[in-house]
Amino acid sequence: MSTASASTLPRPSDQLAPGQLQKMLYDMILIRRFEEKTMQAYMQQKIGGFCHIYIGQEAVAVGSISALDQADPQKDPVVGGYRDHGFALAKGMHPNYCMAEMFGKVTGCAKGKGGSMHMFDKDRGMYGGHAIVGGQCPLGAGIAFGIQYEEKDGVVLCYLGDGALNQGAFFESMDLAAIWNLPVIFVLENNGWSMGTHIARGTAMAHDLKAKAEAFGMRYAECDGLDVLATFDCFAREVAATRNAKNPQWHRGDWDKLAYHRDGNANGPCFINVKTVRYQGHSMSDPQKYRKETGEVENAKSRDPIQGLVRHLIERGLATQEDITALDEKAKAMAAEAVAFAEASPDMPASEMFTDVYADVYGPYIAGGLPGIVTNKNSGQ
Amino acid sequence: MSTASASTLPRPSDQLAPGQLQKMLYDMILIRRFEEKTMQAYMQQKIGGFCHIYIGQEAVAVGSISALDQADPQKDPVVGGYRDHGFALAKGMHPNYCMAEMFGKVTGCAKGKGGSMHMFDKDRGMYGGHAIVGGQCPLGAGIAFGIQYEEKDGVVLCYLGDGALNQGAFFESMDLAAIWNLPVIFVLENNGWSMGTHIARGTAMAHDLKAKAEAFGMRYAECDGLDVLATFDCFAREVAATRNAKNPQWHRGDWDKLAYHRDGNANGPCFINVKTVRYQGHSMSDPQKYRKETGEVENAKSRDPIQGLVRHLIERGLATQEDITALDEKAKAMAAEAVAFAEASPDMPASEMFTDVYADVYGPYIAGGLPGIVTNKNSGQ
Amino acid sequence: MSERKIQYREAIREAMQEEMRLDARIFLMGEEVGEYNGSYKVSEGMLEEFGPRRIIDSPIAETGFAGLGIGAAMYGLKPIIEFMSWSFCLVAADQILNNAPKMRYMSGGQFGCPIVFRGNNGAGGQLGSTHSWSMESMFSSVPGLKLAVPSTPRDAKGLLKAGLKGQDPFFSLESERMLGMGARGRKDFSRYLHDGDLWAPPENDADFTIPLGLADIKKAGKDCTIVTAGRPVHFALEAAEALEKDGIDIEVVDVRTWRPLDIETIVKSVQKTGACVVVDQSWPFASVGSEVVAQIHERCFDDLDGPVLRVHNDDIAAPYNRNREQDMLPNARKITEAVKAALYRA
Amino acid sequence: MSERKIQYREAIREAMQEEMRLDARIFLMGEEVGEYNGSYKVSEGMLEEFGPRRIIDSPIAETGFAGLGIGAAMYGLKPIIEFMSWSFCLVAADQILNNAPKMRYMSGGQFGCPIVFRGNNGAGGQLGSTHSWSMESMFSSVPGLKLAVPSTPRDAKGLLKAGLKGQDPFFSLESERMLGMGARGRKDFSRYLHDGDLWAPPENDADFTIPLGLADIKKAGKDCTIVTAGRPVHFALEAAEALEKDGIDIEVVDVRTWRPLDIETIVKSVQKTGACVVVDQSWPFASVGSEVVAQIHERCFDDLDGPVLRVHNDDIAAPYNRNREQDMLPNARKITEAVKAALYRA
Ligand SMILES: Cc1ncc(C[n+]2csc(CCOP(=O)(O)OP(=O)(O)O)c2C)c(N)n1
Ligand SMILES: Cc1ncc(C[n+]2csc(CCOP(=O)(O)OP(=O)(O)O)c2C)c(N)n1
Ligand SMILES: [Mg+2]
Ligand SMILES: [Mg+2]
Repeated sequence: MSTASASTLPRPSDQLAPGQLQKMLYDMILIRRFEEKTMQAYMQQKIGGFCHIYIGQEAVAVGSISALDQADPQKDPVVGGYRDHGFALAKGMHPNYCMAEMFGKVTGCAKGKGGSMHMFDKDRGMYGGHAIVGGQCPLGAGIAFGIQYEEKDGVVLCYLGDGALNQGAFFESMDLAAIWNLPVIFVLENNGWSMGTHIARGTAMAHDLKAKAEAFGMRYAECDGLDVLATFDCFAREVAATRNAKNPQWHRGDWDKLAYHRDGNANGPCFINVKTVRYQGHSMSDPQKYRKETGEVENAKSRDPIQGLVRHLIERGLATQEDITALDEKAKAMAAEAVAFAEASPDMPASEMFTDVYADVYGPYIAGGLPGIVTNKNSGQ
Repeated sequence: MSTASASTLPRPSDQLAPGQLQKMLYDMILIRRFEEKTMQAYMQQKIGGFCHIYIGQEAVAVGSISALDQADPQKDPVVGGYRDHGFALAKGMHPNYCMAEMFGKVTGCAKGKGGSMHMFDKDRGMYGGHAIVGGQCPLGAGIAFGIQYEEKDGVVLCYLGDGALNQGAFFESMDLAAIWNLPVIFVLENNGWSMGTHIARGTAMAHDLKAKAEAFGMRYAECDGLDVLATFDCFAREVAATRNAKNPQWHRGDWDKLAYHRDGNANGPCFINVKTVRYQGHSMSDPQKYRKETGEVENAKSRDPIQGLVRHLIERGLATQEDITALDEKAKAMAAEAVAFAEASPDMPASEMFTDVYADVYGPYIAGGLPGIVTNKNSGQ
Repeated sequence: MSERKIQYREAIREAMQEEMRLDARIFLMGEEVGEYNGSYKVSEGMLEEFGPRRIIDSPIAETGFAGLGIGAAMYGLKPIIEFMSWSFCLVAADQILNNAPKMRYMSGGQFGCPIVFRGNNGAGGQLGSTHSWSMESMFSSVPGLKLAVPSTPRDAKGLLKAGLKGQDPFFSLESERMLGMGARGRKDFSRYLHDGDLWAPPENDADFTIPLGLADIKKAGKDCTIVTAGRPVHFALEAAEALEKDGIDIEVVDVRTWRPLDIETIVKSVQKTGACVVVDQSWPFASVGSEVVAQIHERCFDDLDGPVLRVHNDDIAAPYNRNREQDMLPNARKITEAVKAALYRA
Repeated sequence: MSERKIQYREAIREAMQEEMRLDARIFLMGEEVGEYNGSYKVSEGMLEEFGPRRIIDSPIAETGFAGLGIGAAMYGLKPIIEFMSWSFCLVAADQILNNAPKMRYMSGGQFGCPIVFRGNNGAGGQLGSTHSWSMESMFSSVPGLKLAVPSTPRDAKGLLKAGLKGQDPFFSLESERMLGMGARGRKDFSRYLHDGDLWAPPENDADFTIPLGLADIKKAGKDCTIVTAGRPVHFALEAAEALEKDGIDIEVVDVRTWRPLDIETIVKSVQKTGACVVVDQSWPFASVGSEVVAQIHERCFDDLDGPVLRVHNDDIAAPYNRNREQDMLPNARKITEAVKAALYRA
């Protein structure tokens, strides 16, 4: 069931036009430049809370999301954890809304209510960054359930970190996706660390994660997450093999023969192990003492995903150095503009504190208080 | 790592003396006769709540527990789910305490506070029946953790039903047992049904559960749970291979090489799939419409675990028909005596309501109330 | 008006069926809801009517399927997630408390979470401590959700239909002990509910709903207010009969939803009677009962002749023993005593 | 008396170290507690001292390792289970609420559950709605557990040591916002705590504990009682300074443990002052705050000149925005207003 023999197949990325490849490069550079600005703003205390930087993992978000339907961003939704700037931007969220959110501004994607870990963009099919480790997995299965229920042909990408591999929520979601054959891909952003814990200390079978998929009879694939084209190739194939997954239990019948007697070629969910490296610490406050000696970041930088695609484009004459400089300038400008936009935007106002709690008008809470309880004088106006 | 080639090895059960075999037969008959009385008492409304009958699965409890240390019942603890009369009795709990508990009597193992689903016997190493599906799995890992921490050589049997296979708690416990190499055996009492749901409908890879163990690099074994000697053989081997499991993380070092570089022959945890059949409904109130046509119970009865061992003993001249009748009479008498004891015992008294909430004396709760709250006049005296 | 015979379980079923016929986005998911026809027969016949796409048997994976429901609700469906018992929802606590009620706020209003969680709540069936939770106190403390504890077939139906038509996460805490109530018609109810059979939902009125946040006076009276919800409503009505004999006329306010709480109706009643007892089937500490006392204390400070008293579950894990479990629960005897104490007639 | 400089985090660490030296059955387990030296440096150096057998880094599997701790406690060990934040414990809710506090009762007293769960509690770090839980209201409603919310290094140490010496499940709700408090000695505390440096645990006294269930008067006063615990104690002391200027002398009662609650001390204080404000960092509805009001209402019905008022977190999910998050929290300004309102001086 795996794609071990993938290297012998034609590569979907060979079909990409130069413009498409340059778009992928731009998307990666944009994330990098955006994150550089994020770090700066965090140091200046313009951003607060927990803030997890995506640098190093750009090829994961861009390689995978480039394999989704490009015409209709709502068709193939994504959802993930708290390290979410990367896939939010790759999915098409405007950098301004992303940065403004981190600045706590009302112009942010969640009006300043969510922050760095909670990027949402409904129009773009971005179902949020979610901050409880593993908590997004059932959501990913549920969005896929919705697609299947309505007999649409979308595919959901559900991102998770290697730390989430040990959460009950992950396993339960794998089981539900498998028994109902939901159109979801669980995308493991395997950077080898959950905070300071090496994957081998927390995850049994860390050296052979295929076993986690096989436990549910689910398709497994893996790819080099520092290589955006390899990542794209892997996702292009697996997305196609996930679309239109049909629920075997919609037909009542011989339960004994269920699921595992499914046609081996039928489309269904998948677990993809994308091997990547985070260049930065876990979050902005992590001194990273634990990996001083591993040298993994230095190794990875010598195979930097952005540099890799630049080389590919130049070597094959698909872009000139000038093209690339122009893309970088544009990305830098977008990132700078995002900061300027965020700076200039108004703070989340007190009047927003009590909105979005309920859809329907709701008793005393709208007015901001219960009897006998002193609340902020400004609220609820 | 599996025991697929087990059939070529010498059978541990060949070493059992006639007296030991007769003891196993007696233990199974006792469970059967006890459960018959349980059903009767439930119909007479002397037992209330949820009540899950063990008939059909006797060989699982007896075959597995016979493979534990027989000299010191506290050395090898057991813990499990709510279908717990079987392994409580097999572990040596006196039938009187078990029946009295179900009658809600103060002479019951938990003074009438626990009921059918919560059989506890500390002296016998019986760590309880637990009524939340899967909730016992972390407890099993924790008891094993305790044994390892104190560098004792006990082994824990943690029983679970096939319905628990899909609970996050099960998976998380498997992971912890694997990474810390805990001396625990997860005993799947696989009767193929969780209430009215066939295992193939809820559990991906139901046809090949080895994959669930392999997902954690854990040893896997399976056996015929209608055959008490086959079950004993399987557990005798696996218990031995679980004893003295050592924690690889007690030595700080090269995390990259952890766990999966463990000596393949080292002792460690195990997952055992015991295939069995429950003759009765899920609980006393289950009309079992869902398996009218499967014929599985009739099939199983033709291979009844008790009849099977009787035949074995008679054929080999290890017991006479008179011996067996005597054992059955004794079991019947014990079961009848348990009912008589339970009947004659006093109800859980009101004075017990507010005890066992805390170990230490604890404010107003001992006296049974908060100010302004009217509680039962009898309580707390 | 002809007498209707409708069980509490049938009322819940009718609510689901009617709304499912109207709205193709609604589905029902839970353990044994389909092939088994519901472990308590609430969903009996629904698989037959709606098929396996909309009536979905789930494995025992509450975190998985509760969270799946939340994802589906974000996508635009309207899930009904059944917990066989609310006691089993603790394994899914993160999904139902962290994700469902906060999704709208956290996404700045982009994603709502129109989902219904429902199931049996409360002790009384000798199920022991882990199976006897009353969740109203813990859960109604969480902003972003709405929570109902219906006491009659009428309320069960009307509130559930309102929840299904709404856009917010709705928690319906039903009662296993009451599922069969109504089978014998008005015989199953206190005589205070006989007139007009107001315990039964109207027949042939698919539009019938009960707004969330509206308390209901199950019995009017002038001497003492009892504030309660769910199964204890019937204990309160039972107490009312006994107290009537002593010449005490109590008013029973059934709040129906703890969140939102209709404090206005409570306050009006207390201002009228000048005395109050709160009856709540959850543990006393930091409970819906304490909340009602605290709010009355503030709003009716000068109206009360004495303190509001409370009747709760005793502050212990539920014992299995039948008699002791009954002792632990709120019951008519305790309520009667409390009312007398509140009126200084003890 | 020489001034001690000891941080809240160091006080917690000292408690664990001292007890671990005394009792070989105690171990510490949690995410990043070992190699990383604690994500908030609470357990810094403990792996070095006690080794990997007793200081155990766990994967992100809270149900697994919290439940493992409970099994180990049944076996006879004394686990300290650290939640990096209490906000992450909801995925383990079934283990910590269904298993730990009920084991003794359910087994008829055979198996106790001497376990400590501890970690950061409360909002204030701009972490957004899922990471900002204050668990005291939900959890202290559950019988069988004990729950502390320490406000000073002294209390943090003394309460944790008492919890570790006890036989019952003990929940210690610490505060990430306070971990560094005490680094600068008494400068970090209100001047009301300067005399005798009673915010610091005694030096060289390994036997020092603070009994669970004993409230502490952090500041004596005569005009109005403030009942609170944890971080809001400092907001209350801040308010006291402001109010002093207006000639209002408040008494700050730090309950220290919500379960058991020392209602006697509260009642005595309210009887003395005749006015009361409750300050609680959790949501208002069905909260520890409502409980205190309800109990005072009953016990001090004739002692009060006006209703007890409450200051809570606002009834919303925590917003990320820095200013709005501050608005949401209880703070000195709100407390000042509430006291004035309670004294009819608003
Ligand atoms: C249930 C839960 N437990 C703990 C945390 C705290 N926490 C946040 S991120 C993290 C590490 C996760 O690592 P990984 O999944 O590998 O993702 P990465 O940071 O590498 O992207 C931890 C422990 C949490 N958010 N949720
Ligand atoms: C978390 C949880 N969800 C649901 C239930 C209700 N329930 C009790 S037993 C059961 C079926 C379990 O089947 P299985 O694990 O196969 O055990 P068996 O009854 O076959 O022994 C269910 C759904 C529960 N007790 N706990
Ligand atoms: Mg990682
Ligand atoms: Mg089963």
